[in-house]
Amino acid sequence: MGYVGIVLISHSEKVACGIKDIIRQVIQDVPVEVAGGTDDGKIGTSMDRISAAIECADQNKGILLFYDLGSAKMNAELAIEMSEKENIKLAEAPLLEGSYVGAVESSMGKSIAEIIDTLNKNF
Amino acid sequence: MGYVGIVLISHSEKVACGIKDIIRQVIQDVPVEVAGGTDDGKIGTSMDRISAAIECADQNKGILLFYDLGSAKMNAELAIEMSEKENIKLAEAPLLEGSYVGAVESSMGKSIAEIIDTLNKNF
Amino acid sequence: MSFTVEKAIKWLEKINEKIQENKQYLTKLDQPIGDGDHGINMARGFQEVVTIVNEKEYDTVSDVMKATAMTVMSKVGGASGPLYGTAFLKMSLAFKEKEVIDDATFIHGLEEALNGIKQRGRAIHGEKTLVDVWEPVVNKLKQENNFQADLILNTAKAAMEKTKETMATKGRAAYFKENSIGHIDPGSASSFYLFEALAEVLEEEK
Amino acid sequence: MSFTVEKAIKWLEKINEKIQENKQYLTKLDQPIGDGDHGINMARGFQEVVTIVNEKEYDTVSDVMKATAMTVMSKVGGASGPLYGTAFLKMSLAFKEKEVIDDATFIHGLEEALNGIKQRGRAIHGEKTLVDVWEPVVNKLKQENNFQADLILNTAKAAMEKTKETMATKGRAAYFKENSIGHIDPGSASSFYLFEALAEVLEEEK
Ligand SMILES: Nc1ncnc2c1ncn2[C@@H]1O[C@H](COP(=O)(O)OP(=O)(O)O)[C@@H](O)[C@H]1O
Ligand SMILES: Nc1ncnc2c1ncn2[C@@H]1O[C@H](COP(=O)(O)OP(=O)(O)O)[C@@H](O)[C@H]1O
Ligand SMILES: [Mg+2]
Ligand SMILES: [Mg+2]
Ligand SMILES: [Mg+2]
Ligand SMILES: [Mg+2]
Repeated sequence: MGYVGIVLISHSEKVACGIKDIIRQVIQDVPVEVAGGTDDGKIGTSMDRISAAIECADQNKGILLFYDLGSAKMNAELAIEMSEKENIKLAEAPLLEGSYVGAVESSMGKSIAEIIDTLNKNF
Repeated sequence: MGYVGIVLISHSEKVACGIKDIIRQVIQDVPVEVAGGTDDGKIGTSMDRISAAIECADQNKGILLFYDLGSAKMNAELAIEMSEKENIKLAEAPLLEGSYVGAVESSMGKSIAEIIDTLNKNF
Repeated sequence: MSFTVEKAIKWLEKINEKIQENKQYLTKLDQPIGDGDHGINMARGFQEVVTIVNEKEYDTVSDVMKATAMTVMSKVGGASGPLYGTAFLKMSLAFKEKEVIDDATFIHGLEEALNGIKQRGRAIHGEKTLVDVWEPVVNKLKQENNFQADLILNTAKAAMEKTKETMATKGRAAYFKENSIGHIDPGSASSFYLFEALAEVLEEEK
Repeated sequence: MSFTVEKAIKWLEKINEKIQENKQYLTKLDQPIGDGDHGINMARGFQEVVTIVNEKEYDTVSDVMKATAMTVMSKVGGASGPLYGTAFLKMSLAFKEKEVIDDATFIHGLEEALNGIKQRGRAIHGEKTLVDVWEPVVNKLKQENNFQADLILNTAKAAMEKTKETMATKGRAAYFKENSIGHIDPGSASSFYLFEALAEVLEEEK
């Protein structure tokens, strides 16, 4: 069995990719996918990018979505509703700080419920 | 009189620049300076980059520093101690979410104490 | 009235016309209390909607609404994408398997759309969002239980203008707190165009 | 003993030698419970320290420590930069205006450095950080109130090895919680080299 996947949803592609870089320095095995910016690379969020990231991050152990500001959350919720997958959850934690914790926890083989629990304790 | 300056300290240059992009879409007047990555552009933080950002962000109304993970905070504190300036404060709020709020508040002419107050209420 | 595929497409085309015409204005509304992209977002989305609904043959209004929802969700970007996307999706569901869409059915569809928007945005009336236009219009229509172009137009317009007086507590404008007062909510303005377009479709019918 | 500019530079050169030799090892220690850059960080920083302290003439040990502090702060990067930087800065301050640095003064300088590290990292003994090596060494030196190479070496070594058994509650390793047990703390290992180098400087004196 794989790891809980992490999806980074930001209004900025640079932010999402940069956070992935920070995580990758520490954690290599956990799937971390980015959904940053709009379809045309501008500041904003895109449901399609989020849906694609969800697909890629899936290792059948659940997927945890982290988002930055307002519309990112709404688009993430839409993408979750549109997806056929189960066990996709939206993390209510700061994007960078939360996803770093989430990725480390995932690398230790934790379940999505355990990770959410840790996040709730930390933030 | 100018605005309270914002300094974004991240382990990743991309993250710091991306957050600045997000803020700049909304707020143009407030000084927002980045201190991302190490001196040689790797993942990490650099006291020198933080010190330089502090210099640039100064409009004599105080400077608020936002950081991401552990060593960023220590380097920020060092930079504050090394600086001759007064009224530099380290914000205890998530980097992206906190600095966005901070920049909007600064644009409304708020003082550094008022901004920290809002951050404490929000995070 | 009976709301047909033809009328639905006409409605969408009129929405798009108004949004393209007022693209700059919508963006300008979004500048002082937001990120200045509402006009750009809406114009990109509805341009694509018009292309899509004219490209294919649609059997039902429900299908037209579904295609609109999917396009808006994908193309608009920003908060208005999932919000309007959800609205059209809810209408599509409300119109499903209806042979004829009479006034009551259409009003029910708009009500479902409003509920969808409120749920998606976790917003209630008075928070300086597009809910502030949708809710009074839907309530008025439910009260009268029939479609009158004037009623829709006037209610939507008054509601949009009223957002100028309120403080935002949802969306990007909420970060500006008291400073958000004195500006019309951009999403309420685009929703006004949506209802203005609807009023015109009804007008033409006469 | 009397700690001179010459000895200070010798000490820094020996620290650097050990760190360059064990660069890979330090980085390897930082991989399971960190971001795998401790060797790289320390090697970059101390290489530069050696260059700088040999480039200029220094009148006092305090000045050498100051130059070291500034270089470490600028060049190391990562948590160890501000931590070791603060340590050398505190030593520089403790040695300021001292004509002769005898054992008591040097031990006081190390104690000040320890306090600086603890303050900077908000760490106490037992959190699996370099404090776990500095504190036992400083305590032992204070107890004995003189410098013995063996004592320093053995205390530092045992303390470093003990970090293998503890759980990290500060720094990056803390994210790994229980999983941090079973690994030597990278910062404690580099601190061991620092004290090993000091022991060797003392040894040579005899
Ligand atoms: N949580 C919410 N609930 C309801 N409506 C909202 C919410 N957030 C934003 N809106 C509406 O969306 C409009 C802004 O849309 P737009 O500018 O396209 O998105 P963004 O704010 O992401 O840039 C606002 O004027 C408001 O009417
Ligand atoms: N808050 C802290 N207090 C004391 N020491 C710390 C703290 N955080 C980290 N350290 C020390 O720093 C070492 C890691 O240094 P390094 O790898 O260079 O930095 P980073 O963790 O930023 O990559 C740890 O092994 C630990 O000894
Ligand atoms: Mg906008
Ligand atoms: Mg936007
Ligand atoms: Mg490290
Ligand atoms: Mg590091």
